Amino acid sequence: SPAGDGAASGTTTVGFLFVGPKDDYGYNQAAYLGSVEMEKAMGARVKVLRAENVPETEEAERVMEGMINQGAKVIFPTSYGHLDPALNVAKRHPTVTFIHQGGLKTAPNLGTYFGNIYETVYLGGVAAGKMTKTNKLGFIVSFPIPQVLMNINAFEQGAKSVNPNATTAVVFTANWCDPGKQAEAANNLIAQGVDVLTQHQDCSKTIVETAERRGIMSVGYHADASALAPKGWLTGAVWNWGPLYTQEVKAVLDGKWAGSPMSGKYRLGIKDGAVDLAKFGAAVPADVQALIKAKQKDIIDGKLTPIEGPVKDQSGNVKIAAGVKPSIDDLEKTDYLVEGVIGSVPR
Amino acid sequence: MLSIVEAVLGGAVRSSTAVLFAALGELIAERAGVVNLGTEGCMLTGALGAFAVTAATGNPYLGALAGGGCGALLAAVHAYVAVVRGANQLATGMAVTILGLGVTSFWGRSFVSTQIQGMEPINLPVLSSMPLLGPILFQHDPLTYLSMLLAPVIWLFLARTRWGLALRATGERQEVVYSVGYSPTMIRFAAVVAGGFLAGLGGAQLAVAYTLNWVENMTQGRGYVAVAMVIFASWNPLMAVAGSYLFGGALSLQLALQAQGVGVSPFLMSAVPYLVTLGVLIVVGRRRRQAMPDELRAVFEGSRG
Amino acid sequence: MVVTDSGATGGDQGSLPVPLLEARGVTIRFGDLVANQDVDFSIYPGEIHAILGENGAGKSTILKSLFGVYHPQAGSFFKEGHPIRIHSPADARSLGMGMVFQDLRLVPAFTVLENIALANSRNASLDLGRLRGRITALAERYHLTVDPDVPVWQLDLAGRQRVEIVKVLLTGANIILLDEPTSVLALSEVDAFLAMLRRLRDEGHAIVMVTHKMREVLACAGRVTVMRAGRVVHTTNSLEGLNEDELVRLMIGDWAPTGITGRPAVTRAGEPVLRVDNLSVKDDKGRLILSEVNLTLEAGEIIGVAGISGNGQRELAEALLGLRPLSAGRIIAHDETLSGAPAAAFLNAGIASIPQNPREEGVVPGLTVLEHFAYDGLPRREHRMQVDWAALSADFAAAPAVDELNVPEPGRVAATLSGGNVQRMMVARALARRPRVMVASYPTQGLDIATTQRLMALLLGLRGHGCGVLLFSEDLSELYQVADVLVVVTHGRMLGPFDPVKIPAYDVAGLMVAGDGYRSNRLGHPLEVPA
Amino acid sequence: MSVFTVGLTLRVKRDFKPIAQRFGVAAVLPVALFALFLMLAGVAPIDTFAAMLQSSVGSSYGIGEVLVRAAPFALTALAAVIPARAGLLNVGAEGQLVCGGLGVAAMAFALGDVSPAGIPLLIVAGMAGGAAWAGIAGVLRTKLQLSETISTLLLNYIGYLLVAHVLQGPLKDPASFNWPYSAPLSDALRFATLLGSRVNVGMLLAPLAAGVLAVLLFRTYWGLNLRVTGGNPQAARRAGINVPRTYLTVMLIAGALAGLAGVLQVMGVEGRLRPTSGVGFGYAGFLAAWMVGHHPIWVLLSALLLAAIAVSGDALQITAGLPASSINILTALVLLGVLARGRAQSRG
Ligand SMILES: Nc1ncnc2c1ncn2[C@@H]1O[C@H](COP(=O)(O)OP(=O)(O)OP(=O)(O)O)[C@@H](O)[C@H]1O
Ligand SMILES: Nc1ncnc2c1ncn2[C@@H]1O[C@H](COP(=O)(O)OP(=O)(O)OP(=O)(O)O)[C@@H](O)[C@H]1O
Ligand SMILES: [Mg+2]
Ligand SMILES: [Mg+2]
Repeated sequence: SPAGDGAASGTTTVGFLFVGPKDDYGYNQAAYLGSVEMEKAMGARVKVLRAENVPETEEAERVMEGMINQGAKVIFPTSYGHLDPALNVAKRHPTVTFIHQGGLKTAPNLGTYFGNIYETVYLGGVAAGKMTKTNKLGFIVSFPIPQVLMNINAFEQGAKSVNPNATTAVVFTANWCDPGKQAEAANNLIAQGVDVLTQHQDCSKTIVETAERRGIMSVGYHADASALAPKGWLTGAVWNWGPLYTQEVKAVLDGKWAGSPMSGKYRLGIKDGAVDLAKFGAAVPADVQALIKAKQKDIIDGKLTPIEGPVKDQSGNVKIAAGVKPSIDDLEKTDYLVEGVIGSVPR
Repeated sequence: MLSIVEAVLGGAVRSSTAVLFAALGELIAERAGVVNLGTEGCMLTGALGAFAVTAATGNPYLGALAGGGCGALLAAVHAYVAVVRGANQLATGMAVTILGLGVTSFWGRSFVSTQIQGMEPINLPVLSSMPLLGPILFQHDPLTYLSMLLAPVIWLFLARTRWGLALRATGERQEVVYSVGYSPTMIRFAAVVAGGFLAGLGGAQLAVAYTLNWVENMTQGRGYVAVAMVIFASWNPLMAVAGSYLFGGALSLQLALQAQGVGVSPFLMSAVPYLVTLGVLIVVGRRRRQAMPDELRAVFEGSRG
Repeated sequence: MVVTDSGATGGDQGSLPVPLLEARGVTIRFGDLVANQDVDFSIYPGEIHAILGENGAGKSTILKSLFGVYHPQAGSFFKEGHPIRIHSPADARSLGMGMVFQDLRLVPAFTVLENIALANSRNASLDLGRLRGRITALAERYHLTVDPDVPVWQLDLAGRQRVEIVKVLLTGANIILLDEPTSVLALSEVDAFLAMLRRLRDEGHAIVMVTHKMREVLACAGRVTVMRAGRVVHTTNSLEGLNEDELVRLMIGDWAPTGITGRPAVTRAGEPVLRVDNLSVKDDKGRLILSEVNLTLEAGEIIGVAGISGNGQRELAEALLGLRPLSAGRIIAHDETLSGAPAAAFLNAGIASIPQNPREEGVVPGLTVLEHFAYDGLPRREHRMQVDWAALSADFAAAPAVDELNVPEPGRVAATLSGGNVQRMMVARALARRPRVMVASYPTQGLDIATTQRLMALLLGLRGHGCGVLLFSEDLSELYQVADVLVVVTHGRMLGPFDPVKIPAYDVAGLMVAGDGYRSNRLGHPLEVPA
Repeated sequence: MSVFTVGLTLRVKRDFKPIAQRFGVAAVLPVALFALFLMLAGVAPIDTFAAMLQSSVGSSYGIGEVLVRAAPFALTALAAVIPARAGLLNVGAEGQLVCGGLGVAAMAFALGDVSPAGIPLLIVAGMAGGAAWAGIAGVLRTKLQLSETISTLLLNYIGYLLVAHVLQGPLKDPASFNWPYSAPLSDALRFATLLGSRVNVGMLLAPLAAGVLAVLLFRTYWGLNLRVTGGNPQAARRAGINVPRTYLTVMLIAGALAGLAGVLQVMGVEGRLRPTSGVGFGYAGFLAAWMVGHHPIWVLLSALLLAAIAVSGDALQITAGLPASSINILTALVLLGVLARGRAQSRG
């Protein structure tokens, strides 16, 4: 079988599935860059297969089967919606290792990983809170999934930590990447006085560019888009998947993956280097940069927890009691928005 | 508050422009008796064509022209198969949209991260400083102005020119048109291609004037909205403007309400234009449907292929 | 065989210049059907040339080929002696032709003005104001009433006809092809129309007119071409010495009715099989087209319904079949009130029908002949829930009318049948129902003469079996041949009953055209019209 | 040989030749054009075609996947065929399919976790969901003379958004953390699959439906009357056929068939309803139906062809590194080739 051939020659085939195009200045670009970095780091030990624009439908199953048919022994389904299909395929191919990005479920040969990106989103919130003149921040999101809600909450918490008057207006586009709707949402928020925009969409280019053109500031997400907004770019929360992917693949190849934390729900934060802060834009003065750097260090040192009790939701109910530091498992169940966020979770 | 209203409505106008172009294009084709469900595909090819040419030349106007051309080219496929070869218009249109989707994802890949210098909004002198109306109507990109001008121009074309009359007659009774010395096939072909050009311009506006981006399948069904819009407008170009702005307004309002913290289901809001169109057809009923060109009725009622 | 009575008019021939337009040896086939065979035809400036012939003789076809709508398989055209090509109406128009089609070519949704503009605009922008003026002027000149701003769908057929004439005249055509232009005009309008034609002729136009009315030919034509079965059988250069009877003889040849000799005696059972009380129906536009219709059809009786088509025959027949709601009144068959019931109830009551327009109302193009008999006509035959085609096939073969009328093979697909064959299928199918009431609308249309006679015999056979027959027809000779009673639908009413033995055909024709205001010319006193 | 068999043989023969011709041309020109596209993209066409064949019909897994995709295509195609035979254009299998899926999800939600005895209930619920959605168009057509083409087209969007809404609300799986998915069906309620593939028993419903419908359509009085209605509604009325009722019936049947495609998707393939479940299948079916002139048996063939092309598209991204949606080019070229080949008219 092709798989056997691969193993014999010492090369393992690794498959990556991306839900969108690889250069969307967004989620997929980050994952793609990670896969490239891993490929470089592993050298001749791996051969990489990639599939872009794999929909979050049963079609993903077929793509994975196709990769396995081409000898893939490790598969990275990098979108949340690839989880169910991956679980199905994993059941059929117990010798293949599945490493899913962002999932909440695992199987014997399927582990999930994710980065605690809300930590850097929090820092982005700090930047926004310091820089805003109108005290109105805007957040464009897609669907009310926990990771999205966590990010909104972290951003608002970060902003409030330096600017008690900062509010964050949220708009759901009900779409992961519809540039037309993104532009519309951005313009709408700008019209309402928002002067810092951030987002959680799969493609980020339109929003950053629109903010720049309209002369307001932006905080990026997923990937460094500072090149798109030389004037208004503040900073951004970005993924740094390369080391993690490399670590995972190496573990599989060395037979150390099973039983390790990686085979379960594996979460890494700023201190592990899985998520990072994008470089600061020209608009951010040195003192603000220093402040954020300090906070970043506090998080790394464990002195600061971005989401920490007391946290109240929009109607003032205490969701996290004072002094409580919620576990990542708890955070990944977030289904509310914190005080200071304008907008509601569509139900 | 007023500025928010202005912004919401202004946003509605700008975000409806792509749909309006496509709706006007579809309207021309339908007035000649041809439904083009390939409009979605024409918009997509228009968007990519415009984006690619803008990226290559740095000139978004040239880009828009190319976008229109790409839309027209794809529409010509529809015209050939459906009009010349006489295949079922609905099936052909769907196939044409699939073709547009495939072709653009094929060639569009390399443009996803490209940055372009797009069309900037131009504030029209005097007009744009009018209270309320100024910001809503007169602070837009040139393509948006063009779409506004186009509706009355198309209306005049249809009502007041010889070719408009022949085109309308083709949508009503093609044998009459033939017997007075025109070729209904040529008229239909031209109407579909012209419609495709406008759909392409719509896609171009989305890509090089509004979002300044190209993303696979970026029209996200706007072409189909345009088809529904033509029915909603009962084949009247001026009504198509109203309908498109209503549609854009609903979307814009929905986003504005969200940002104000009012909870609305984005899904149900998105369904509004379709529900309204269906409702209009039911309530206003037969009288309204009389506006439908007879030859088109034959398509929708299955008596013509 | 072309008979040219050159003997009588030999002297005139020298005076004829080169024809303005000429067709030579035109042959047009539609599949197997030869619509025109080797047709020669010519038109001179300043003449009115009439084309005569029975239905289906090929009159419209030669006109349409002159106008570029049909393209002959053989033959050639000449203008003033020079060969020309006519590929499309556009070519024909540029050669100075204008045509009024038998089925008219107007856009119903457009106004009169727009319709005329469609045919007449040369400039990019429509100068509707000027055109309106030209229309008014032209209408005045030729005494035509035309309102430019009315949508065409609101006009009656005569009104549409006038629009067509104006449309053609405004194009400046000097060769005008008119296909049965008077068929939709009221008698009172015909004379004015003919006067207009004469005037146009005098102004130098060349006019070709297809008509079925000898009177019109005699009133204005200079020359006549007679067609039969696709061929030109006669062309006369002068009408001198020709009268109506002579023209009819030229048209139908020396054929004399056979098969039925004299009207058979009435064999009435007397029992009413269908009663219509005070019925009113509306047409498709919602206008009351017939009201206060009272009728009793007895077993073994044939009632002939005369009338110019379009006077509510279609609507009445549909009402009698449960296909059209009544505005008022009742329909009773055998003491069973049917009005209001679905069409199936009418069928179950034993009412069968021959549709007026079989292709539209009776034919399912994709189905075979046998399938047509299976869904309607032959009794249901089922075997284990499936259609028992073998049994149906046998039933089909055994149906007397199938044989009698020479219905095409059961496996033929209806779309491929000729008009006459379609009609045979429709008639045979209705007869196969063994009806108690037969509503026959124009049953002989498209049938050849022999089959027409066979059909008449079949109808009489039906009557002999105690069936009541309602026979709608425009053809009086047909009605006189078989009807026991005549009624006339005209101007929204049904007049009669009349005894065909007593009422002369000429008076029935008068009633058809003029309604109950008709005064018998021959009798010189008002016709007695029973209430 | 009975007249009936002669009749049917004639019909099949009559239908087969033009269909074979259409497909013949459809095979050559589009493939050549697509090869050109591939060359323009700098991809070797032969290798790519080989990989495409390999990934679709070249392995048992690939064949299975083609079947998995073809089954719902065939059902949505039938959902266009039956109305077309009665003279209606059902463009709404798309919306009817998702409403079928919604029916299954709603029924599963209502039933809770039950034994395999629940399977028939779920199937019926799915068919009912689709039928109800199509029924709206049917009623609008019969009561208000509103063209079903327009209404079904509009109802597609409304149905899709309705499902998206419901999945974000009442039917959302509480364990899916706000992802718009319905709760997964328990294994007992899923169609049994064939060893390690996604081929499942439910897929048999597609050829079964095609067979039953072909018999109904061509061999029963019901089918004859339906074809009369489709061929000429006026003639049907004259023959005492209740035309509005026929229209309503065929729309309900069509909806149920499309709903069944939704059932296959939810109970066979995905195990839960998602906003993306079966999206695009309705249009694929509509096209498959036109490809073969609305023949209930031949649609199995066109559905297989479209499914094979769709499945072989995976090879484009894995092997040739092209976006998966480039396969749409081949699909469209084949479709246009078949459509342009001549009016694929449905016969009475
Ligand atoms: N487009 C066509 N396709 C097939 N057959 C046709 C077509 N047009 C005419 N025919 C047939 O050709 C023959 C001649 O038709 P044509 O219309 O010329 O008759 P006509 O002399 O004008 O009769 P009428 O007095 O009834 O108008 C008829 O048998 C008719 O059915
Ligand atoms: N009982 C009946 N009721 C209705 N229609 C009938 C009946 N019997 C025969 N017919 C129809 O009447 C038509 C003429 O029938 P048939 O050929 O028996 O008549 P015939 O031989 O001319 O007359 P006769 O009864 O004097 O022999 C046929 O089409 C037949 O289908
Ligand atoms: Mg004629
Ligand atoms: Mg006898």
